[in-house]
Amino acid sequence: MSESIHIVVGPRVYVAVLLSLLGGTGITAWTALLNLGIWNPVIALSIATFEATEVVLYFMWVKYSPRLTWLAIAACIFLFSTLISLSLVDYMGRAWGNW
Amino acid sequence: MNHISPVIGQFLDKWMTNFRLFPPEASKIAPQMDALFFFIVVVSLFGFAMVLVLLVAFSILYNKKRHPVALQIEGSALLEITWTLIPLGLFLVIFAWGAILYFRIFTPPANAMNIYVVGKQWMWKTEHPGGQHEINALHVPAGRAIQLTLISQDVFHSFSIPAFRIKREAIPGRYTTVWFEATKPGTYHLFCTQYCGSNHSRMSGEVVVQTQEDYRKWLSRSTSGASLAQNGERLFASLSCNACHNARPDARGPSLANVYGSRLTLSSGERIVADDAYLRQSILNPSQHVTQGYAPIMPTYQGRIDEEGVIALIEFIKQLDSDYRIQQTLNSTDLVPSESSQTAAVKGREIKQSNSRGGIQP
Amino acid sequence: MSTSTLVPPSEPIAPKIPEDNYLSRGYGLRSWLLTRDHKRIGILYLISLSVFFLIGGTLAGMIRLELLTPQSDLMSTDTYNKVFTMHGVIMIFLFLVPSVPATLGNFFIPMMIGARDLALPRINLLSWYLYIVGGVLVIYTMVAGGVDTGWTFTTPLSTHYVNTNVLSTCLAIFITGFSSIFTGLNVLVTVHKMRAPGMTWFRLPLFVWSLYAASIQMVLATPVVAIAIVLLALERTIGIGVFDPTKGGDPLLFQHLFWFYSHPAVYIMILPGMGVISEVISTFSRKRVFGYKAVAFSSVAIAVFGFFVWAHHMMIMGISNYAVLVFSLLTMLVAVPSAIKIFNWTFTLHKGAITFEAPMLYAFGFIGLFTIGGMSGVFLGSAGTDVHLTETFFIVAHFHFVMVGGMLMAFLAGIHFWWPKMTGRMYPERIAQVASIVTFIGFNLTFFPQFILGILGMPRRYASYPPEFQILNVFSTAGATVLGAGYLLSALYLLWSLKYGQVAADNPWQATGLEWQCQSPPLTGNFTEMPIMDHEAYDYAWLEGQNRNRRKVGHR
Amino acid sequence: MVSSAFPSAAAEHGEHPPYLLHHFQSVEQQADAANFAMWLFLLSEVMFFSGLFAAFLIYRNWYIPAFVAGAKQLNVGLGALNSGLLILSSFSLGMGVWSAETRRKSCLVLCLILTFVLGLGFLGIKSIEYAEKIEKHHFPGLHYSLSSFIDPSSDQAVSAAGERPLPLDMARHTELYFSLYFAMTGMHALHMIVGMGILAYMILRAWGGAYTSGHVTFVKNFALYWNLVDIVWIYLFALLYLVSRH
Repeated sequence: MSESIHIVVGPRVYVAVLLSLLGGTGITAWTALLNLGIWNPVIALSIATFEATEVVLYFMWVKYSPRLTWLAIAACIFLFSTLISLSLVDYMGRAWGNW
Repeated sequence: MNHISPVIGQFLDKWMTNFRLFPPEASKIAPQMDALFFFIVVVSLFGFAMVLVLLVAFSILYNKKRHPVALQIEGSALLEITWTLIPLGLFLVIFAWGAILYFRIFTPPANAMNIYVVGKQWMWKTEHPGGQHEINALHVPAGRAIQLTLISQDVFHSFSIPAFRIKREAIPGRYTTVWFEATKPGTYHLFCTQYCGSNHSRMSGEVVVQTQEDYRKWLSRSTSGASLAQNGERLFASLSCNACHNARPDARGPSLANVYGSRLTLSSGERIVADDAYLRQSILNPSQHVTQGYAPIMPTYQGRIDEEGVIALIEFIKQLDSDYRIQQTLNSTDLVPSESSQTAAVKGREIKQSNSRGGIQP
Repeated sequence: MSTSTLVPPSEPIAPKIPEDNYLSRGYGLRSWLLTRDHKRIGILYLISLSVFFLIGGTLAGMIRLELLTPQSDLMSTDTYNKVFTMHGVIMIFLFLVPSVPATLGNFFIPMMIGARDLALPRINLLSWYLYIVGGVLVIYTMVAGGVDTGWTFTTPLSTHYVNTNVLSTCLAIFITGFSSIFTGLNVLVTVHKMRAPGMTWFRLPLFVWSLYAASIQMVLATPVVAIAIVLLALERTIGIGVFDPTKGGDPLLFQHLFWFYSHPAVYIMILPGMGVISEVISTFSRKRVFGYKAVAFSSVAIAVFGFFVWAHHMMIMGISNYAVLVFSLLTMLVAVPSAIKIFNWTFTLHKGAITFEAPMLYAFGFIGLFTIGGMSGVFLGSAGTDVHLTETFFIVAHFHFVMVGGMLMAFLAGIHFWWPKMTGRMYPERIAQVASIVTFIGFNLTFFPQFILGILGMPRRYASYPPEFQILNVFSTAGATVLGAGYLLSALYLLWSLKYGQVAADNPWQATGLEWQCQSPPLTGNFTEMPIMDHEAYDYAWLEGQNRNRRKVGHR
Repeated sequence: MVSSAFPSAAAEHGEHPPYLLHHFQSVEQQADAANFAMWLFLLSEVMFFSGLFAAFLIYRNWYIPAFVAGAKQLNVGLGALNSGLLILSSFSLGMGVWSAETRRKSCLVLCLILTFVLGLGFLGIKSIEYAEKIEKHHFPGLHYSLSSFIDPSSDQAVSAAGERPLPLDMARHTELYFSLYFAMTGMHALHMIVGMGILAYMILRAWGGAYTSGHVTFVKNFALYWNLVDIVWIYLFALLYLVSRH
């Protein structure tokens, strides 16, 4: 079913990911101190997402995992966005009109 | 259960006199609601009858005694598509019809008469514009659109009049509205349908629909002396609202004359219609609702006035078409906006949080 | 379209129960409480569920008795509120959610897919213990004075306005939630990783499909109610304000989070029941399920769409009207897969060879009542009629038609259907048929009047009501006694059959599932040899060949 | 029905590894099942946190000034340091998994201890942050104090930055920010503490050589859990500390 999961990830990959994660943390903390208006949240969340993706792919070995793991993660992300977006249908809708 | 035998007598008596299967239709929306209701009933009965007939027919025809050997049938794509699409189509029709009806129930006509409803554990308090208060009762004229503006002082309640086919939750912290036009004079049930604690089942009353003339008589009989707007005016003065909202050249707050229903631009740049909800919010959470050109110096009145007070203020602001009377009040009570009256207002405020000093300095 | 003929063989009835089975491996309490055998855990669940069903049912009886008269005379309004709250909490969190998945699912999923156990036996046992801890907490709550928020825990009522045992109830629900997550997780892993060779996805029995779909919801929706309940508890103890309108919080947010679980929860409850019905209908019409793939995919579709419709519980609660539109539309979509299932079951009967044993009668009851229950859901999903019907007895009737008329009928169908496999003994057929008919009549008498009450506008959760509603309430209470008698009858003869029932054959119904290829009651490891699946599900021709071989070899 | 003997049952006393449970047919199947089960559990954890994220999103957009004022009470430096610690601990745990897979026992123990220490460091810094908030009465509830927000002169950190006071009604909503702050970081810290407990148990087992004989499932599954906690923190750091500073 999935022999690939038993691949051993070596130290080189871990070190590379570690460095990029630490770098990302530094950058995101630094940009937060600048006033970039609407871009502050955008940058912070993009970097967070980038870092999270790296952790998932390498530290959690999803890159080397079977399709089933990808599918499960996709289902979860989908459901997470469903919870957020369908709640926002209500919250944003309330602001629109005065019914 | 201390009266077993009277129960049966009572029961038979009620069977003969009181039994009904459908509630009275007493509002303009009721027949429309019932039309959709019976449409769904027909659709359901049709679907149910089909399943039932098939079940019975198959049970008889393919009973093992009669039909001992089963024929292995895999399925039929055509049939699957049929019974996916036909129910889907019917459901979509029901959805669209229901949505139209829903918007009708919750979109009041412009000329509707507004009655406020305050829910609290465990009673309904209705307030007519003329200042008439009722507890667990509501008198309305037939043939006139009535808008209810509901709010709750504590938990969720729900204002339900089955004969009118309307229902709306009264929720804490926000106005909700619903409207109806009663058609038949009579007395109807009023229920709280959202579970609200111990005496939930006692939070019911009656709605009395009267002819226009009887309603006028009732109004004059039950007047409390001051209309809602007059109460609001009194409150407006006693809370020193007129210290800022007085339309003088040096006023620190915007003039409130004719503000109701107008389009305002807020300091955040947002454009908004000044409706009940907006007025309520700007009394309780003013800093988020500051009109453009003014500083966010208004103190919050959260915890200082109850919902009925807010309603009275809103009703007053609604009817305010000039600042003349406000300025009159100012002169007569000598409440000239000065530093002293300002600090007095600050001192008088009860704020639970410590160190609130300076909170309203410009 | 493949057709074939099938002569059901008359298998000789085994003279006595095989010596070595899962029940005979160890008799002490220890051998049960520390067991990792999925079958024993299933039985543990069955026993504990029955206890809670009895408690919940007694509470339901008290509700019905109170509603016999318009005044609140049997008990005070406070007591009544506590009674219906406890009835809801027990029935939903301790009975309906774990009912089929944790008993029949636990017992039969490994056997159906040809595995020796669930993938995570220890987690399985843990989930039972969590369930018991939750149950004990609920009982503690009752003893300590009950809770009167309603099972929906509407804020701010539950956070600031009642002073009953909200916290212990919250903790109980939190813990049983984890029990349910672990059960679901176990099913998902087992179905994915433990299938026997040749057991492809489209050879799985439909029971497995529906449990798989329900498990997706268990795993992904339950944590949301867990966090909602944690926030509720924090709000109540510390006053953090997230649901408190006076602090700027939104009480509706709690309901969003709560219904995000509690709507899928009704599918968690009903989907496994649908799975049981698929098995039963196929077996007793000796015919493969009509449109296997349609039924399988409709389970998954219900699971997926079930996540998108939660706010239809809040249509008049002040959510935005646009949201009402969206959720009403999505609700209509979720109704379609249920309709597909009903039609497919009906057409399974077409050209079958039908007999009417008790499980089949329950299944017929299910189809009828679930159709009514489902259609009454359309009244509520349609935004316009929802305004009039919501929060009345119409809701009560709708929910009970789906849950009691649907789910409980399916549960009883499943219990009867698999009783010979689980215990090795047959239940008495004739009296079981009578019980199923009594239950059906009692059910309709109880809950159909409640539809009319709802249309008339009688609000739910009322201890006292206007006298004109009394007649229908009397009917309803009368029906409840009949319904209770039906359940009691079933319980009695099932218990009786444990000792005196006729010894069951391995495959008394001539059903096709792999579980029927095991002995009754099964061995601890289910199979002596690893089964290799070489035929479709519900392949009666294969079964016939199997029987012919057995007779030839003189196997057993 | 075709059937064949169970490999594990047939090899009852044969050469199959001792950690293979009886109901699995192969070590791969067992490892796969454990891995998938862990993933499902993690996904349910994600949904657990999603409720908090939804609440944060909604209130942050309702009460931006309050959330800005609240966020300014947090120390980005400490937050970034904590992020760094957690990332390092994830890394050292990854190295631990690698050493378990390549059967280096002392290296594994070292990595696990390092992970534990880094986790401890994270919790230490977190508790310093908590202590500061509690001292200022920024813990929500009865004793919550608005003084930092309506009277900047009472709070050196705020007055030094030259902040203007918030109007009272908006200042009251800062309590929501801190409620969510404590709820989210508290839930996260709780997960950390549970993780540290398991980690301590693992260190003892690893010392005995339990994970360096080929059966690394437990270490890998724990690493998955720990990394999820890491990811949650990455988002918490962004949302609580960074997005509303201006």
